[in-house]
Amino acid sequence: MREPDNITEMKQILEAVLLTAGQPLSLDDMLKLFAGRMERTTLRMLMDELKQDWAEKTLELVQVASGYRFQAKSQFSEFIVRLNPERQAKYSRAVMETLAIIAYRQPVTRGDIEQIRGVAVNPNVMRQLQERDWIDVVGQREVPGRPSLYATTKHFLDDLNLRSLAELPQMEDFEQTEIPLDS
Amino acid sequence: MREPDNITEMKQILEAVLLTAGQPLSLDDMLKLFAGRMERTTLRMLMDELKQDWAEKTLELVQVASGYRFQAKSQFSEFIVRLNPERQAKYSRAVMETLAIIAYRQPVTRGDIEQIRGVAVNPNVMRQLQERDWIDVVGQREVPGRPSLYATTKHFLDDLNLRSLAELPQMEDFEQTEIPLDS
Amino acid sequence: MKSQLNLDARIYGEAFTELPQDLYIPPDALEVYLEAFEGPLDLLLYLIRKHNLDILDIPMAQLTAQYIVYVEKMKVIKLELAADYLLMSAMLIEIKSRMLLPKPVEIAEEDDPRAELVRRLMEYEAIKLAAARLDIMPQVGVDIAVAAAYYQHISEIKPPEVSLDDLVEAWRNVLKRAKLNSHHKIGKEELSVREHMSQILRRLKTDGMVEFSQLFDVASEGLAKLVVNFLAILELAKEGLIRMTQQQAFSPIYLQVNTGERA
Repeated sequence: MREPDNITEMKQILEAVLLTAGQPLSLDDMLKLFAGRMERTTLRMLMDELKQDWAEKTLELVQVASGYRFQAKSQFSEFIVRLNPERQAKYSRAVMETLAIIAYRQPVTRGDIEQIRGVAVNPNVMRQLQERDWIDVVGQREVPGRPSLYATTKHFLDDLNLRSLAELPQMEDFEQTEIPLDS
Repeated sequence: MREPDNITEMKQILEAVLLTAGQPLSLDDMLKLFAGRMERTTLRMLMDELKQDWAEKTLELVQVASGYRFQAKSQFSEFIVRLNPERQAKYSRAVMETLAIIAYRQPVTRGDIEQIRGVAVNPNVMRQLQERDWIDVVGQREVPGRPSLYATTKHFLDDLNLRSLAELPQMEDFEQTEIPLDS
Repeated sequence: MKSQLNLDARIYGEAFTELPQDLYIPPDALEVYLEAFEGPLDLLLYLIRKHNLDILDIPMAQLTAQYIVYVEKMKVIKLELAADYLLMSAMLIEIKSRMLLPKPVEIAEEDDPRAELVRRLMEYEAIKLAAARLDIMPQVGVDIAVAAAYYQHISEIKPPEVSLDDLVEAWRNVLKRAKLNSHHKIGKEELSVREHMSQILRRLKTDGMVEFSQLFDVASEGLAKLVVNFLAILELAKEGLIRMTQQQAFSPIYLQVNTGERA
């Protein structure tokens, strides 16, 4: 195929690439497809058009932290699940609480996590989250021992269908009753 | 979503599932989606219809050994490849050592290389280096069998960003520290 | 609050039938509780929320005696976790003892020794709720399926990258195995000679017989390079790779690749 010379062809290329990618593609990734012959603004416009084109179809084009991806509309998930009974296992409460602390309080050290949860952090918990590429080390805190500082990754946001941390449920929404000091 | 009760819905489910499967799906796989409420013949018919529906689009539904899958039409492959230029795995140790011997000891015969490495040189190793245009034959040694003499090429120097072989690190750099005999 | 109670029912309700009523845990149920709760904060929070337990109503003496028994048991099970529970009971006892002391008038409300514990409990509870929320969010691989159609991998395979370091490393390995490094040093000069050897062989291969002086570009090459070139010719001759011929004294010297045949 020669280089595309019209919008329709460019959109077709983008669609084919996104449908086969298996992961989000950033605007920069997609610009590479056209060897410098496309403006960023044009690309954004084409993304909007593609979104429109697929609005009534089985997949939707969504934007997450690391870019754009096609994903099945939510009404199909239960059918997709029937195909792979051995899907991603649910994480333990320890893992999820650790993840929540890192997500909402980042960057944090293991000590911070232990302080909040009141128990020692099992190294296995951190390993699970790192292997999933949901958290990583972003630096060290300058205190004795220089403990690692953990933060969530883009991949975590992608997997939860989020564009940024700001899209996480607000902490304030978790309304709690005060614990009374006097009875 | 309740169980699908018409052909359109069933086709949508099949499309969403096939687009996200990441691998070919057999008819048996797909029958599982409908909890025994679909005949094999109906499913085959739906597959044919889906094929038709996509005939003019960017992907095509094809049947391969293990089932059905959507794949990008061939004219898009070259664009998709631009996204992930696949790098061949690293050269094997045998290739790298052979290259090193030719670089430092040229001109050498295969026999010389075998002598130094202590193992027979796989012809494939020489072929890889010749195909890369990093080594070539510069003559024959006048001994029985007239073995080819190999040397590195200009292209090899270019690829390693060297102006001449003299810019290769000298052996003195690797010299091991002497073990002091007296204390 | 409603969702919180549901959550508790789901998490704890099915795990075991006997729910704790206070921090006094029968030793035989200890293991179960340790499994069911994420730690002392979690257990305390549960007791406060579910049974309106007053932090101060906890029978401290009894509790302490019991926890000391646990330590023995813990040596076999999860000592780390037991330590967390012990620390917590120590903290509760400290709070209680401070509360029992006469309170100086000027001490303000915030200095209530329980305030820090309550703050921690509230923070932990918020995180617990956040974790539960994260857990039910749609997730790639669980509820979200990303398009991953196939494409023909056309092979425009780029050859492997090789760096100078890779090459040096390979050479170092060769030397290590061949145990050559104590005797053999290859320096700049020798490499230049070997490079010229290759070049001369290439030239002789294409041109056949070459007159000695033609191999020296006296006009443009520096002395060092001329010397190296000369050394290369000598080395080639020594290794029997080339043959040098001269018809008579002072006549031109010709070089050619050694073909093994007598001239």
